Amino acid sequence: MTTKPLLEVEHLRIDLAIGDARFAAVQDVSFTIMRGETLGLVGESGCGKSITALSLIGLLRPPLNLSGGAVRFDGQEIQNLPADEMRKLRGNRIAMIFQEPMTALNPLSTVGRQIAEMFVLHKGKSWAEAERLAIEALVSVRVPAPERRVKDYPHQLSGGMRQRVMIAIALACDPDLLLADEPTTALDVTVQAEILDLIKDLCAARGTAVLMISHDLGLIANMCQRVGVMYAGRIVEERAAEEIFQAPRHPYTNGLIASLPLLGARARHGRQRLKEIAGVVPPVAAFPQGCRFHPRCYAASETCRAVDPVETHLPQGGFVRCHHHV
Amino acid sequence: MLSYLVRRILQTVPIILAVAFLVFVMFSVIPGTFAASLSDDGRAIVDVTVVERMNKEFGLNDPLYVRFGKYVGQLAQFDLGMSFRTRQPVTKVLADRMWPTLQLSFAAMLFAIAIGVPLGFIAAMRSGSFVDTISMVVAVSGLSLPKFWLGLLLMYLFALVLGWLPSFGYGDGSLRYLILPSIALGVAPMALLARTTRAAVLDIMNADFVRTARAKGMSESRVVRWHLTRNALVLILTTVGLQFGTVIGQAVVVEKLFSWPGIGSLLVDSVTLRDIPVVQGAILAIVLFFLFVNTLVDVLCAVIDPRIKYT
Amino acid sequence: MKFGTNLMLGGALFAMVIIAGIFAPWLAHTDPVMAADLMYAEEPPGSAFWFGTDAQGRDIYSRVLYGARISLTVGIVSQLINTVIGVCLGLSAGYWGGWWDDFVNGLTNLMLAVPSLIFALAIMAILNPGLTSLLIALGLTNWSFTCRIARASALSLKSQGYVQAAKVLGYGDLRIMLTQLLPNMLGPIIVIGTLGMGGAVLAEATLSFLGLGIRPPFPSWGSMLSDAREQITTAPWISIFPGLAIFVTVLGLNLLGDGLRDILDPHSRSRRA
Amino acid sequence: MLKKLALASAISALALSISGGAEAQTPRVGGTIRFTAPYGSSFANLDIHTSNRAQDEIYAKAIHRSLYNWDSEGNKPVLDLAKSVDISADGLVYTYKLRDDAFFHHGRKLNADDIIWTFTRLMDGAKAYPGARSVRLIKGAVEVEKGQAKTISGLKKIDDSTLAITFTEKAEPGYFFMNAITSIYPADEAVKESFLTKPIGLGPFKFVEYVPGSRIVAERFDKFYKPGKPYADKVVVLIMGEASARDVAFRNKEIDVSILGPAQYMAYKADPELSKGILEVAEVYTRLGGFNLNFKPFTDKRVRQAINHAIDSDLIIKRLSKDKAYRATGYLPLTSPAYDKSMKAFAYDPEKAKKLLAEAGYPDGFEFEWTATANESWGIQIVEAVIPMLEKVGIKAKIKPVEGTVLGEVVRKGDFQAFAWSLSSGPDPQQALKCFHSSTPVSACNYYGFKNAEVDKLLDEAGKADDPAKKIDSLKKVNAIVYDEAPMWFFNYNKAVMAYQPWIKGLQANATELAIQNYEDMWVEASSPAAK
Repeated sequence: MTTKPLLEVEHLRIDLAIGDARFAAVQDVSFTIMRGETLGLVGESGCGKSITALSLIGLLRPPLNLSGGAVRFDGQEIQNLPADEMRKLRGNRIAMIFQEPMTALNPLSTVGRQIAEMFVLHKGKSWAEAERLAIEALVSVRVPAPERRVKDYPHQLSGGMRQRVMIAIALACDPDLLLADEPTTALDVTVQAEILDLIKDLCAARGTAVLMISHDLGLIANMCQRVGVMYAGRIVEERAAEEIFQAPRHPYTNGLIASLPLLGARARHGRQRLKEIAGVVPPVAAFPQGCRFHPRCYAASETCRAVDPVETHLPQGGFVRCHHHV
Repeated sequence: MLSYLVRRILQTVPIILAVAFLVFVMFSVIPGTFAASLSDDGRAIVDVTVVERMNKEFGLNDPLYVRFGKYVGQLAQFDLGMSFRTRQPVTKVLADRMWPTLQLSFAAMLFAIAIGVPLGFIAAMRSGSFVDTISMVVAVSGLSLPKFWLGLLLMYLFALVLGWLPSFGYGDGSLRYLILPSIALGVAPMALLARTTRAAVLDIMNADFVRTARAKGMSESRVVRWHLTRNALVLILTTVGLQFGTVIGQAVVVEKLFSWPGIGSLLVDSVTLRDIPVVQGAILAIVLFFLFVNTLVDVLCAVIDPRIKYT
Repeated sequence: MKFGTNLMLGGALFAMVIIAGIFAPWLAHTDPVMAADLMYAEEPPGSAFWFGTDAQGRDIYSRVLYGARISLTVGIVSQLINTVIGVCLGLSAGYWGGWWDDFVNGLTNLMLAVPSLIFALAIMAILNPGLTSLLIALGLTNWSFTCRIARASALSLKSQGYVQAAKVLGYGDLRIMLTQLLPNMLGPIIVIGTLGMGGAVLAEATLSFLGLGIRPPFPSWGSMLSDAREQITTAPWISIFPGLAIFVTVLGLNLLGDGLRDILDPHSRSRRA
Repeated sequence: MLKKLALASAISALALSISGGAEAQTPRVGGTIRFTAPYGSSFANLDIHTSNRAQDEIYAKAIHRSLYNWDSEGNKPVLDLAKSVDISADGLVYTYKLRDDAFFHHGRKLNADDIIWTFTRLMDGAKAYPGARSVRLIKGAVEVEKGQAKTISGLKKIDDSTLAITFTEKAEPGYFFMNAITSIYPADEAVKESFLTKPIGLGPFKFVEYVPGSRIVAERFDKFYKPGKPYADKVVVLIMGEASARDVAFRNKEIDVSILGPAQYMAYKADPELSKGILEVAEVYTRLGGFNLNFKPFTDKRVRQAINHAIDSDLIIKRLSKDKAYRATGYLPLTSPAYDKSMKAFAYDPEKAKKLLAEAGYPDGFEFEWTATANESWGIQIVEAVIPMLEKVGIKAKIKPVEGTVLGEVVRKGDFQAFAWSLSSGPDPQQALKCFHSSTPVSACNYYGFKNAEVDKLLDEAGKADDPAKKIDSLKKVNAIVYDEAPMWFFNYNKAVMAYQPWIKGLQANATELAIQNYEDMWVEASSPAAK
């Protein structure tokens, strides 16, 4: 069953400009998403996940800019689309949810209006009609008493409610692709699960593909068919979700999984202490020579220090970017 | 809403009382008397009996607590006393001068808003460009000139050299006479507003909800219209409110320079001549005006910004 | 504007004024007060008198140099007074809260409600015109913004862990305020102080115009400019040079303040007013 | 010799400008006179009895008239509201025959009762009208002021147009009753509340409009008692306190006249066009540095003379005052009837000053504090130029800057070492010199604490003298003694300068205050922007 992928990203490069200098914040990132599929992007903060997502819909702001590679959406190259064309895609066919439900909504507008804007913008509805549709949208994201809620301002809602509103906005126009940038990070644990279920259910029902970005491996494992692990502006490993959790190939992936608090059976077996990966993600301007992970890697060798590893495609699909992949 | 308004108005009461007290104390210890001012031009030889009689008539010989009691008693009846100089109720003297000051300060603010806000907007939209640099240099320069000098230069340029506008005075109260003084008065708040607007717009442009708006597929102009303007407005309004205080204070200078018959020039004259009841009344009037404008601004902000609670 | 341009330009202009002030005795050609030679009154700028002479025949170049001392004194001292008042009131109000906070809040609102120029005008009239009076007048009337900022940051800082920790460790209130709170609010306060210095220099000129400025023997820019305003057609140089000096100084201080803000107080762009 | 020449030329210039003002031309009827009130940014109110400031008198001259008026050409007060006056043998009772063609603006004829009512009002003890000082000259006025009487006994109405006034002392009543503070009000109208917003007078123009802080407008009164006058349709008196702004407005032809300061005087003189419209007059103000005769070094006459010798007043007048002043040769000004042309100013002679100081016991000089206001003509700006000159003879002067009102107060209290001021020294020489009588308190006008038996005697003689020539003679002697005693640094007499537009005619060289003009004598040529 080889259908055309919904989104193809090839050799994406994002530059960060500091003064006259340019640094590649994201380099050589490639992945594909099929229709209805959920791809996870995982990694520590600062490794370039969010800006990768932003670059897909042309929302990078200086000093960042998309400087190389190709983004094909539904067979069409969109990285160089004129602003107008891009805008028509945004929200309509590719929607995005952000991390901070507190600030992502305009504090001075009612949530009803902020949802209604989508219908006015993309469906050419009148405001009155759009407001009615907004109530329906709120119903679909399981907000109680939607008729009342549409008149509320964001500060009157809880974090979970706001994120539901964000989802309602994002899915208002039945997009083909949803970019979800850490949609639950800022929420309480109990609310997290509800929101994730909501996203999962709604996207499944509409056949919407999802690019799920998170630093939370557990969440990714739950949601995604495939997972890409990012480190320092690169995807270091990309495979099907079950495989990657059972047998991580890249030392970084390994480290991430090892640092997960374990629940259930395995925890009882005795690995009580969490393992951490020593050190932090280097800043963009100071990416090291050779493999970018080598300063933190337990398996680093001379080669790692000198030579940048290339992608090694694995027989069962996916790839890993490591000289010493297991 | 109404209770919010009432609460805001009640909050100003202690301020007004404190100003009334402060003003009384300050101008009770001021050296020089009105009677002495009568001869300060060296023209008239003021005789001793007249001076004494005047001081007696104005109650200047009474002990301080008696004068204060009288002052408070009058204030309680909204009476500001009699002007030494005009021998008319201070309220009437002020009423005669209030309108020109209002005209001038509103015109100056209007100028400041009409030029400053768009300038700040443009600068923020083209942040980092040549336009941005130029408009901010203009803004900072506008803040760096003594007002009377600027006024004098304007007067020379537009009245004498170009002959476009009358140089001074109130005339028939028409717009022609209002333009130069309100520009002289409005340049500084204009500069401040341009800077505030630019900063506010820049802040908001980087706000998450603007990113959301873009992600929704909105064009930049829609983003500005639907999401940026109202949010920037709250910040701009607050600045405008506070700037009114400065403007009405600086009106003293501009009114004196342009012979504008407002409260400001009256205040300077009355300080010089030690017409104390008028000085006290004028300062109270200015403070009241400032509080009124700022209460208005607060209410407007509350209308625009639902986060401000009415209760 | 590129990052740092403000700071560099503003700093350079302000440094120029400081140098002029400090080295005035060496840079000046004549004594600014005593060297009044009526034989040379109102000479236009030339090789002998670089900026010309004033009505009393004094060298304007020398007077402008010495004037820098007065203006700097006015700017720096009055802002120091303002800052000390504002920080003391705001810090203690934010930290202690309660009735003291209410009181300080009321006082701040009062200061905001009376335009500072009018306040200063009244104080000058009471104290008689002069340098000391001016320092007092300008020093007592412009602390409300500093106070607000200090109060707000004290409020937000006092609930922070390290301050709580210091309390638990038994540090005295004063010690906590000085060692824990103060250093964390210095940035915005320095910025306000810098901008306020420019305001003070302008206020000096304005009060001179209203007849209540600094009086001789000090050659202040404000009084020079104000005294010469009638000669603006006949002998423009008498007003232009002190006017330019004021402009350059205030411009420098404003740019410097903006530049410092970008570094010291990067998150508060919208607090610019 | 040189000085004498300078003086002579000054006086002839004066004469020229006066005759220049009254050129024989056919006056044009119509148009608006756009006058300026330059002393501050407001008028007091519309009740001219309450204010003695020149600022208010400027507008009052359009609306009001007093018993006497100042004759600028004759340089003396003349009868205005009366046709003639008979003086009794003892010189104390004046019987006035009032004009029968003088009408108030509401149409009623002037009546002796109006004058009696006005003078009685001025003596209202509760009100402190500055005009009380003049009316006090009338017998029985003080009793009214003190509340002991309802009517002034010295005022007697003989019939509607005849009024007898009994004075308490021999003095020229013209000097007392020529100013606007004694303007005659209509007895019937002035008691009404509306009078304060719509004043009614006997003047050539009827009140039209008052915009507080901005202007007063008055229009021609057709029943004014001088036939054919006023010429102009309207007078607008614009308040313009700021000299730099006035300069622009004048050059921009928005105003018809402007009072000039030294800097502008020089500029206008140098301008080929503007210099054609300059009116100069030696005003009756003496600019001086007063000494406190109770302050140690100033107790010695030689010290005071030394200071007069140490200051190069001529240089200051020439360079700093830009020749907008006449060198003072004593207290009484050039235009005073008792001015003595033979008097010479103190010569600039630092050596002599040093010698005098040494004789007085101050070979190394001394220090003193000079209280002064910011004023370019007599205040701090002048003192600043004097200080280096005094320094050369060893005297160190320090300026104590104060505001105008404060100066008046400290000087009247004698709370100073030296002060700098401009004092009215005329037009009546007797009143001016009375300030040096030892019985005049410091708080009145003997600010210096001057005491001289000879002066007292001469002043008393002058007060009693019937013969004007003899009176003048005594006053000249007083002036000479005051000069020699030098209780002050005699600086200069003001040269008042008014710039006027070429279309303004009929200005008068008023030596008492140039800004006060009889508007009925002025007219506007067709070239004025406001000629319509």
